[in-house]
Amino acid sequence: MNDIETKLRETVKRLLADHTVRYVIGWEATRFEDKTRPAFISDSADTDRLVWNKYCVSSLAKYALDEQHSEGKIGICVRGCDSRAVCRLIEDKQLLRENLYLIGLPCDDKEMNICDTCTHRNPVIYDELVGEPVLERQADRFAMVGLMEAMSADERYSFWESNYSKCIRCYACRNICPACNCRACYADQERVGWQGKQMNTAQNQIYGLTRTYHVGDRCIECGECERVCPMMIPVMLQTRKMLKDINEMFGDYECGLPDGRAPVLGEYTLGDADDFM
Amino acid sequence: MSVNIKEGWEPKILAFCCNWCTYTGADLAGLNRMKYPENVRVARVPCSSRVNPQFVIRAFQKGCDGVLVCGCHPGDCHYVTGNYFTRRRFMLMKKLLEYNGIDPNRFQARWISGSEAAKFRDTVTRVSEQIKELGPNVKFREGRWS
Amino acid sequence: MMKYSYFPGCSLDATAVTYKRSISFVAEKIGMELNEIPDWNCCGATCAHSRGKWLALALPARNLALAEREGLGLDIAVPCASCYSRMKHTVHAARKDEADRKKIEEIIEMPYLAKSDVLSFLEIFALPEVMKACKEKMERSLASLNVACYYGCLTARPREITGGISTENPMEMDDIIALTGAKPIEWDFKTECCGASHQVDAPEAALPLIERIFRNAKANGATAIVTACPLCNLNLDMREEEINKKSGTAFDIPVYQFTQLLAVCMGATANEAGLHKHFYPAYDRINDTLRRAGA
Amino acid sequence: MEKVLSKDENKALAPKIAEQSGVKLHECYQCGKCTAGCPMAHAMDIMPRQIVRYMQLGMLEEVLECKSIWLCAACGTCYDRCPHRVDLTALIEALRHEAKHHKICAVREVDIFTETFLGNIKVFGKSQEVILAGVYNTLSGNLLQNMNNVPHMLRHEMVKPEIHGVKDKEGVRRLMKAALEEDDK
Amino acid sequence: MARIGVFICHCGTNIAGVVDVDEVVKAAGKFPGVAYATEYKYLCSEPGQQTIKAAIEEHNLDRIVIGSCSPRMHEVTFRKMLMSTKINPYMLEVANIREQCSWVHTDKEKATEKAIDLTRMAVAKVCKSKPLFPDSIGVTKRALVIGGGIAGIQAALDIADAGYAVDIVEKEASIGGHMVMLDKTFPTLDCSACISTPKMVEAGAHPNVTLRAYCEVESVKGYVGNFEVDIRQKAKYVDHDTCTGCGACEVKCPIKVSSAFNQGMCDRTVMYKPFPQAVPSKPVIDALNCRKISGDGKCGVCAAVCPLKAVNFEDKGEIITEKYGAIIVATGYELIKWQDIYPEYGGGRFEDVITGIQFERLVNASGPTEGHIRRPSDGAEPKDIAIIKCVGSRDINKGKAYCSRACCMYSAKHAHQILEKIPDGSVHIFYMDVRTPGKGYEEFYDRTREDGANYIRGRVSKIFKEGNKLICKGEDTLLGKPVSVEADMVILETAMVPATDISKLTGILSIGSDTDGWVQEAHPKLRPVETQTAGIFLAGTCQGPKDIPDTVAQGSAAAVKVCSLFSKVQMETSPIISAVDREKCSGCEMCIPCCPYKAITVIEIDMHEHGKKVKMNVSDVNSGLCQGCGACAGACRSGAIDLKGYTNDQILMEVDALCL
Repeated sequence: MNDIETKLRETVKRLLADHTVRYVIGWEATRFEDKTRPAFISDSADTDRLVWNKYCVSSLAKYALDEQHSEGKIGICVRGCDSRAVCRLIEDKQLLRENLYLIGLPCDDKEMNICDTCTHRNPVIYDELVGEPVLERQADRFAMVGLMEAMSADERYSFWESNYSKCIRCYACRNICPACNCRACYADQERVGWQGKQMNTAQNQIYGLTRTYHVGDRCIECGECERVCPMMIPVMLQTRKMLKDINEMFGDYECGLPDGRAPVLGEYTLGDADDFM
Repeated sequence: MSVNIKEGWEPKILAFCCNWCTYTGADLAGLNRMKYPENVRVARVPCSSRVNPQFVIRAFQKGCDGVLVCGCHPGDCHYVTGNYFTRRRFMLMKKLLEYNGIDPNRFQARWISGSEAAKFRDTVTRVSEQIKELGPNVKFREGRWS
Repeated sequence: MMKYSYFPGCSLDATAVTYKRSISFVAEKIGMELNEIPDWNCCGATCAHSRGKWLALALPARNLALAEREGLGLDIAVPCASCYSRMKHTVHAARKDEADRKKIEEIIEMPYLAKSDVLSFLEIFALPEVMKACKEKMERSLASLNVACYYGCLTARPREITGGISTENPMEMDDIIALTGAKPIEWDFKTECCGASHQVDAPEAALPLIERIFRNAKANGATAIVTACPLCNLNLDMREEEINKKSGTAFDIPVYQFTQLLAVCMGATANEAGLHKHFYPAYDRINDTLRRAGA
Repeated sequence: MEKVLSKDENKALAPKIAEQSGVKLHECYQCGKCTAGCPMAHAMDIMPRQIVRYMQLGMLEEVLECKSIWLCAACGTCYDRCPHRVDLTALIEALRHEAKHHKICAVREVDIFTETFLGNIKVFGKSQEVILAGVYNTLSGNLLQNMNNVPHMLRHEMVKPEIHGVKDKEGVRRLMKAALEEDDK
Repeated sequence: MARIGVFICHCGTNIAGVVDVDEVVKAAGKFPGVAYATEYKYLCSEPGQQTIKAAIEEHNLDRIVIGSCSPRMHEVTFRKMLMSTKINPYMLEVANIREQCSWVHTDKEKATEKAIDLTRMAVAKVCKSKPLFPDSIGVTKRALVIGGGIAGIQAALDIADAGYAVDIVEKEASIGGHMVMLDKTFPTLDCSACISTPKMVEAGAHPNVTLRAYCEVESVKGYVGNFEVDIRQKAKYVDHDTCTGCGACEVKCPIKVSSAFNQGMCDRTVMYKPFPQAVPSKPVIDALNCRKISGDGKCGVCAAVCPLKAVNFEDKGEIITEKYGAIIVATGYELIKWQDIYPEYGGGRFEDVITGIQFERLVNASGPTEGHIRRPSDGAEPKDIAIIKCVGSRDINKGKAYCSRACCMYSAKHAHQILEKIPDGSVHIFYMDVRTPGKGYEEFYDRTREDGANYIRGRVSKIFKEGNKLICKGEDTLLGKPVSVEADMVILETAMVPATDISKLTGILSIGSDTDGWVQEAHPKLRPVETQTAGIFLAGTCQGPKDIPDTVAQGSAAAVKVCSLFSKVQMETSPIISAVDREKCSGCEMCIPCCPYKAITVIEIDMHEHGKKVKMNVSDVNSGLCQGCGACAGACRSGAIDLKGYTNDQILMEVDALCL
């Protein structure tokens, strides 16, 4: 029982008591010692279910989408990446800032490989901060991409082909991703002719490539897609490649920050890089 | 990934051409009876910005050996800013395709204006030769090859 | 840094004594170092390129290869327009086509990488650094001298080989002469050919070319003609008397090298500048001008 | 008897020479700017423009036998001012090589001077003005040419008795032999 | 299931010569959805269209695919034909098997295979077509003419006479352009001022014409029928409403600068009218050279002298925003800067080497020398004059590749004028060809030779000065001899090039320009006075060199195009525009920045979500503004916004059909 956990519980109890929020989304323990799951606390008596340890890894922001059309605020416990996910959803016009009460929790490194390359441990936006901000760390986000680029075209192709042949098209990566917030995903519109429903390597590759392109310029690098993928496909390697290109071609670029820089594919400059002369 | 090229195999190349510039240039090439290989099939679109990058991936999935996206020169777009978006979309898409193993020559984009009939012929000829050299495309291909 | 490999050319040791003396005087005065290429051979001039393409490329190539072998890595200074043109052709051919470069190496049996450039004396003296150095050394002025700067045809043409000065109305020599206080006049035959290549084998055909240069210079008020090439200088200087006799004209325009005027203004004696070695008497004109300008 | 253009046998040779010198004969539209600017036009039998015209029609002998290609001073004015960038200088140079190949030279003195000059280099590696003038005057028959300037040259040591040739004479000789072999291919 | 009719055209032998039409028809018959396939010699002809109509009735077809020439040629024809049948005109696809197949391939077998592929793609696409119906929007019945030369004036007068309002924007202080500078015009030799100034006055006085002299177009927004144009009125420093043009200030203005109108051959005051017959006949101040405005301020004579106090030194100019239905570009030409590219003609060092326009000013009665031909250098009357043609034209080395069309005729006119005004004078014209393509042109050329002009065939290589004579060295290529002419004055007939700031204007209007910088016409033969952009027309030399008769003809042609646009009460808009599927749109607004015409806005609508009525933000397309580029459809990830006529499923079907 560390003190942040107790402070968190008191804060939530207070918020529920004075009806600031209708309920709070946090993490609670499960019967597995090393796993937690999202918890929706609406009754101040249940606040003891909330936990804060190095197993609180799942992203909570996207659950707020269910409350898109309801009145009243809801509270969300936000680490660095969750707060960027909230920014992402606000920028994509899916959530309104005034409907959210963000409880900031400086992240203490959850031993996930994505956390090694995390550049925003402290929440970028919050209404209330529980605990002291931690030191930010510089990280080379695109090191792995560099390694991949060094391989030959055929090597890269066989790497991705073997990976995507494992994909079972469960769409978990789409469902967890805060950038994937379309009402009608292209993958579900088989009659329009976008994407087949068959589970074969080619279609999986097409799905992987299209999803990468769709979220590439808005990805907040939270790594959830990789975490939830049952088949352990390195999905982040794809989106990070696109972010690397964007940084090289259109100036350094990080998504989900409150500065609200518009997505790169929605704007242009006259002097853009151009190999098509 | 070596594939034995059956003799007499002809590459199938899809070219998205913008109606106001490249398609006019292609017609002008016809008007001047210029000659170029038969491999390119042109799909007319009002502006190069109409081409959704998904169409390109779709073409490779369904069996095209090469895809070409052509439009007006930046600054000359009939719809003023259309090709500025095309430029960004396909500069990123081209690098992503190469990153996934597609040979750089398989997907190309070119700015060809309405009066550059010769440039259209040369581009089509060069792309056809490059794709003929690369042989049929098996990457991302759904159906009989994969 | 004013350091160059130096290719004097055959005429400097012979008829172009005035150019040779004034170059060494001026070079020593402004501290320009000219390292003569060891054991250089004749560049072949007009005869080589009218006999055969590879002969025309190979002869200058040997000199360029020798300069390269010295390893100084300097550009090559060439006073004569004809040698300059032939060497520029070789450098251009070698740089443009790798196969030609290899064939040239085969013929001259020496490695030649066409790394260093070839510069005419005009291009060198027009450099701001050299102009400044000359300006500082000016002691006397040739104020009242009206000078027609004659560039000749090969220093400027063909454009893509020399890549340098304007082919119709260059100003480089005009700027250099202006340093001496003399007035470079506006005239129209700056780059018209003087027919030097046919001076020996078709003299009567080449004579009118020289006459019209003198006539236009005189019509525009020139009291002296200045050249930057031993061949042009010899051709104009040696024929002036003959033209006056044959066509009854009364041209009285001495022909100098631009380095002679620089040398005179830098304090050279008549002998050091070679003013007595002209076919057409040239000493008095300089002497009177200096006196009038109160030297 | 008029010239039957369609039957001329070396009609193919003219375009080959033009192509060798990088000239596209069809580009010339006979505007006459080259002749107008040519310094030696007054002494030529057929005008530079007409040289291109003869080549366009494939009439090669008339060009090889004319004096013009020998009187050209290779000053480059025609190429510099030509509205269609026809390199007449390179064309005339190629025609000289072709004529030399067929042993035709309408202006004897130019051939003698060229051979003497090249002979001079073959022997000394450098051009010796005295020997060059001497040999040329005897071979060309006009013995007293430029003799009036000799006293002046002697007085001002413009011409010196001692010979300053190249040390590696053998190298220059081999070079010239190899180059000429390449040219005569 | 669709019932598609496929019609393959022979186009005489243009298609049938290379493509095996019967083979294509046989293959087309087997495509899914095709109910009837046939071929015909000339489908675009009247009988051709009849056979299609008959086949529609007979086989109860509901979609048409036509394999023929480029859709850019006859898609409109076939759509018009379908209007008289039960099929919606947009249920049609054209496969381009001529310009992009038979004309560009030689291998018959491969060309036929390609034609089959192209037809299969068209059939696949038409399967997904839906009937579309054009909308209509209002047209602002007001035209804008950019450029006040004779082309602009003619166009403006024709539009005004047709009863519509028209504005002329002219960047100089007066309309008139180059024509008003000329003395006489060929071939009839009537005086240029006598035929152009009445038109200028008429334009100045016409109730429907608004003159905006000393103005420039800053920006153009909108589209055909609804342009919104910002016009910068440059600061005139004179209030033209109160000013009566009495000219008192012009006389008293102390500072003189070189007159651009007289090509720098005389001076004008800083408070100036470009020329006496200027329209509007009121002066402006040339601010850069005015001592009061940009000098030390110690002047103001004009303000003091002006009886009506019309001078205002604080004038800052203004931006006027106007709505227009159509725009005519008539910005004219300029002469090439020969001094920079022809050093061999003196490069501008010789004062007596002048251009054609400078000679026009010399010989013009209202010119600097009141019509007496005088040399600019010493004012003496030149006896021997040389005229050199094609200076800058037909010269890929230093100038332009094209021929400037009018110089052959106006050089003959110059020769005639010289021989008329200087009886004992002589004229030598150096030419390569004399091109006399118009009515009465060849006779004019004959008369000029009759007057005594010497025509010498050959281009001049060099002009140089000896004494006070200009020596032109040429060759008479008919003689085969070098010749030279000693002239007192030389006139260079220089090439026409586009006006210097034309690239700025084509950028503002986003219309194309060709490799030489001339404004690009929609089709050189079939649509010479239209540009690629609907509603923007062109007239005169802005499109390429031409003489006055052609310029005036184009002026009237452009005017008729504008009038036909304005004659309709409403303007039909193309139905090929975007539309939003509100079920799919998540309101992410990614499409909005992509629209060049700002046609997409966000609206709040009521939707049912899980049984609850909710308010949702979705995108909405303004059918009037949308021009059908499809940039939004290319940006939408879920395919919620789509371009009718080129919908996602249509293109995807086309791609699939290609790869079968």
